[in-house]
Amino acid sequence: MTIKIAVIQFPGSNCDLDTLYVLNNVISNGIEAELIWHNHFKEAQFDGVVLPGGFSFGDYLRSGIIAAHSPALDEARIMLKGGKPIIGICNGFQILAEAQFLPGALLRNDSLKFICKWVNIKVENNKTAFTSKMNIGDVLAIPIAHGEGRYYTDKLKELEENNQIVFRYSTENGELTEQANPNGSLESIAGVCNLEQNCLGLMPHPERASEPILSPKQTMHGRLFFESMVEFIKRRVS
Amino acid sequence: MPKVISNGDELDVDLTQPEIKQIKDLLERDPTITEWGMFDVMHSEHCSYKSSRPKLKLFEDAEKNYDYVLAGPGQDAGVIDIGDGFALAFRIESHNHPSAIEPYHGAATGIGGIIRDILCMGVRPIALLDPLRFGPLKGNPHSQWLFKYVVKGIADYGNCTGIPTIGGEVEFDKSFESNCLVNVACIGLGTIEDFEHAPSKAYNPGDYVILMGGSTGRDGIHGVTFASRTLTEMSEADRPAVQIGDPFTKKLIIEATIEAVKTGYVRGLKDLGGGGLSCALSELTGDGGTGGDIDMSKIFTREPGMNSFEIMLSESQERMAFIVKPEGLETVLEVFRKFEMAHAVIGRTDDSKVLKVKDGNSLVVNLPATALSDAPTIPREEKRPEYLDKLIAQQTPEPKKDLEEIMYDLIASENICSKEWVYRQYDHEVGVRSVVKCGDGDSGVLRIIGTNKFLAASVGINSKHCYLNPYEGTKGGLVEICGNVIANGAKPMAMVNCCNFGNPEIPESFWYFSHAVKGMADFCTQLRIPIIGGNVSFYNEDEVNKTAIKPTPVIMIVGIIEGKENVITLPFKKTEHDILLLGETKAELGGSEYHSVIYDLEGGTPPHVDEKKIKANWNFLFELYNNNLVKANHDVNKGGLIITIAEMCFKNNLGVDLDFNECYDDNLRDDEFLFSESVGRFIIETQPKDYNKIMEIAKNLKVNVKKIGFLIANPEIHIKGLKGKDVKLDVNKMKKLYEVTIPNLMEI
Amino acid sequence: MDHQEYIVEVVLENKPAARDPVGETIQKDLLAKKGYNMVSNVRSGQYLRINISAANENEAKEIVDKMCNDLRIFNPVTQNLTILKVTQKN
Amino acid sequence: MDHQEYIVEVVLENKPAARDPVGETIQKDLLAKKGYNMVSNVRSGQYLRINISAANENEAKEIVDKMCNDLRIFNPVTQNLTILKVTQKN
Ligand SMILES: Nc1ncnc2c1ncn2[C@@H]1O[C@H](COP(=O)(O)OP(=O)(O)O)[C@@H](O)[C@H]1O
Ligand SMILES: [Mg+2]
Repeated sequence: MTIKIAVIQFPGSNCDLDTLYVLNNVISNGIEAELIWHNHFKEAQFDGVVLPGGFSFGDYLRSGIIAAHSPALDEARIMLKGGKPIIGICNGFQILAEAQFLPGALLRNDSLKFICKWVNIKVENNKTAFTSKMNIGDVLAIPIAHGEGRYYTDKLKELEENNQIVFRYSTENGELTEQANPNGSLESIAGVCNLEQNCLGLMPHPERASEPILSPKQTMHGRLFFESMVEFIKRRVS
Repeated sequence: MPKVISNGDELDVDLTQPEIKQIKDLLERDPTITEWGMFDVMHSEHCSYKSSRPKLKLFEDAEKNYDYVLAGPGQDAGVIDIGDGFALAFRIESHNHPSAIEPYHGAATGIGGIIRDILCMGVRPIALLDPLRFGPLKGNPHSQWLFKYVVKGIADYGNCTGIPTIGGEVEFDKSFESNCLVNVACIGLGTIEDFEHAPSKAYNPGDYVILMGGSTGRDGIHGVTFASRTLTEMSEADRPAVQIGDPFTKKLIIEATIEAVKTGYVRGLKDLGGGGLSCALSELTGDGGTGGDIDMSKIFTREPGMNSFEIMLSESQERMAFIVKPEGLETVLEVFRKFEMAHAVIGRTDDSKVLKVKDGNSLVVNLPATALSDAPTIPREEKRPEYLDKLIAQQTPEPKKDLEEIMYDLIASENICSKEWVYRQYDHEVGVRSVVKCGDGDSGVLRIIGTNKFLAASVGINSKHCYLNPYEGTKGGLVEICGNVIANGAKPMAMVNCCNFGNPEIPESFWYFSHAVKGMADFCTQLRIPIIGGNVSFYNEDEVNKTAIKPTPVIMIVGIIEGKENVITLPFKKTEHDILLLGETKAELGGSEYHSVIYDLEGGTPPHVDEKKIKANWNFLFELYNNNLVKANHDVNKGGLIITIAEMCFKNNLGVDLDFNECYDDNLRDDEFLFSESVGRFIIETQPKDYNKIMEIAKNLKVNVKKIGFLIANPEIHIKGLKGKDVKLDVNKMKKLYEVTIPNLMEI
Repeated sequence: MDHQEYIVEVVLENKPAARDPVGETIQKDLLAKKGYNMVSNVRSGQYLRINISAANENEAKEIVDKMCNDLRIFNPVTQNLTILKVTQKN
Repeated sequence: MDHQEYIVEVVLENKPAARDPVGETIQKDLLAKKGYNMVSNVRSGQYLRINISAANENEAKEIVDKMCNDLRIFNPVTQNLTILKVTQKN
């Protein structure tokens, strides 16, 4: 079976080609990923969807807000209900939060600066559609590149109880320190999922961490996300 | 300023009386006011290179002399063939004046402009670089303000368009206090076919002319005139409103342009930059040997009531002009519609060799297509500054401080310290190509997906060296920038430059320019490096204090690395490995950081370049690479060799044991040896087992290479074998000093 | 019914719990500058000036209000929205 | 002399002749697409609300003006600074 994955291009997406490349050329294994212009997207044709990073609509007004009104999100909403997997990376996360697929909001980094840097994140939930190949407590090396990634929610307790916090920024050894939290996120939160766990949003970029040649320590932790997704889709359809 | 009159309209122009006469003679009539405006802009220094053109003639004809050069000077960007069917385009430009008064938008629109230059070669922009100059930061809120917002402007624009900023350079020096320099470079990658689809000319009569992108507004009229005078010469009121960049629209323009080119229906492409439509339309038709018929009413404007003068001269951002085959019109327009990009078919080309622009029933422009580009040149006087002899004669004082203390001072100095504060703000990884990232090498290295090739790019120049000797300093800059890509394993393929100088009407300032250009020409001819483009920014001169900036002929080099195993990085890797010093160290402290940081001295003997030796050193390195003998490599420059070694220790927290006993000639003082900025040197990490083999190669190629020590686990630098007492440095302390300087100055 | 052009000015501000790094930074910079101890607080927000055609002032305000809520011009998790002023354009 | 606490509200925005991509995009890609065609224009800006102790309203205004210049929060080359309102705090 081929697994069909849509990579949605919003006006201003800029990690779309990168994500497509990783899905088709690095993960490949049975995947057929396709770039879809945001208002051409039809969910029925796909098994899963990636909202890539970038600056949809220039991030004007607020990152993710204008894209959250795109017809692509209406389609995605149907997908979500049907149990298909959706991942939002960086700007994709911001869009999913603004579209209320995911709880919380992403605010301007506390340093007021854009930050491009490799960080570590600790896995807190490996039951989602994108983390089944990870273990709880694993520390992943992965880069961030964003100006508005400070996670905030007024429902922290709920998130914790429902196991919706998927990743937290940590040190290499998995400690949660202020220093290891690059943008001032609440409780070092780097990624969250929906209640049903088929929708994940995170600020770091798995597609930039999927090949040893691009990673400072020759790791490829980013692949785990996409491989988990493939596994999830296979399990779902069988 | 001369005034011209046409039909009752008056216009102040920068044209000289002879130019005015020449234009009237050429047309055999009085130009319309719009035409006057077009001549005025196109004859400005910025567009016409009237002062610099005679000197730039020294450069070889790159397209003719190098078979892999597809486009050389004269095009929007230089283009080279890198094999496997790929073409690489690159270009560098200045955006100094706008950035000096509005650092954020000035720098941002600079990035916007250079992206368009690459895009109009038909290829995708894949990397940016940004050489910058400011006054010293310490105790200087103005410099801090400029620095902060220039970096933010570049970051916001580059990040949003999804083009990684993979490198750059910053120098701080008093001479840039009132004239900061913001140079921006861009690299594009595409197939040879893409490039062939997008010449910057309209050579076929009957094609459609389409304007796509942002609307035409009143902003930025006369931006190029602004760039062609000194800042102080233009009063506040004269200054055109600095433009506001729109990276979001630019991103869509990039995608729409690339998709349109891929249709195969585009026959010509040109960005709208300085001079706006005037420049683009006259160059397209003039260079293509055609003419054009343009209907002004089709041009979409931002404000109602704009007249033809304003429309033809507007430099509104984010616009591209397309020449499209008649049979492909609908296909191309469909692409623009998909991206919701505003566009209009504004006319057609014809074989009249005349550019005609109609505004209703009146012909507001009716010019031979080549008339505008045939600007006259002006011979400028040059004179070596009198103060130079005295400066060069300055002696290095006897050090009053311990060598240790000096080294700690140097590593913390603004020009040497880490620039991480800058590149953390740049998305330098978007594109999944960045193999050697900022801070890990002398240049930025990108993989070229679909091949086993990598490109390495670096920019810079040592302004202090050029100040003392522009000829040697420029050559030294070439040695350094080539050295940067070589250090990462690349062979330098081609060069572009950005000449930032003072007022060309001042003989001393023009002398600097003239000698810098000669240095470039001589060096590049000898070392077989094609010069494929450049840009000249004059008038970086402070009228009040009568001082020009230090001459800054910025060099950009792009090199190619064959094979992943040949990508070399900067950090030291493993204890017990050998450390070798390649190249000769001489008492060349003129313009050094040592002089400036420790003694506040500008003079002395600057480094001299010996092309033969440089060439031998490079060949030696390539030979080592071929045999896989190099584990880390870093070229020696600002601050001298200990600074270089310390930088290599930081990442993996290693130390070194150095013994200079047999290394330097007895005529050198310790400080001369340690802090010399002699060019063309490298610090190389190798394995002890390879030592004999390396020395064998060195002997064959007659290069000067010496083992100076080995790596140790303890993060300390031990220096023995000096004339004076031994030195011990704490790597962690150096690293801390290296890292905190800029954050401490910029973050209160 | 005759429509007029109105100008509606709105401000979006972060709720206190979501913090206001811009305001905080300005205040910190002020402290470092000295001589500004008369400033006790700085808050930042995003300002929008909207030209809108409506039958009357009230309608103009209502439309903007509805638009801001429906389109989530402000994010209710982190922001408050205030309509500062409605004026008729002349 | 008795000092009072004032609240000064200011807006920094691009000069009218300059573009405002933020406002344009909100209008074109959000409002117009969602049917809010009665909105003909949107301009964006930065809003600041400053609490300040001063002798009188005028002095409060002056301090804010000076502060924005001093901190270079705004650049007169491209932006305008407008004081929206000064209110005395009670
Ligand atoms: N210093 C230089 N060295 C080599 N070529 C130069 C130099 N300065 C300008 N050129 C060439 O002159 C041409 C015109 O440059 P410019 O007017 O800046 O381009 P544009 O107006 O398209 O931005 C370019 O192709 C450029 O490569
Ligand atoms: Mg150009």
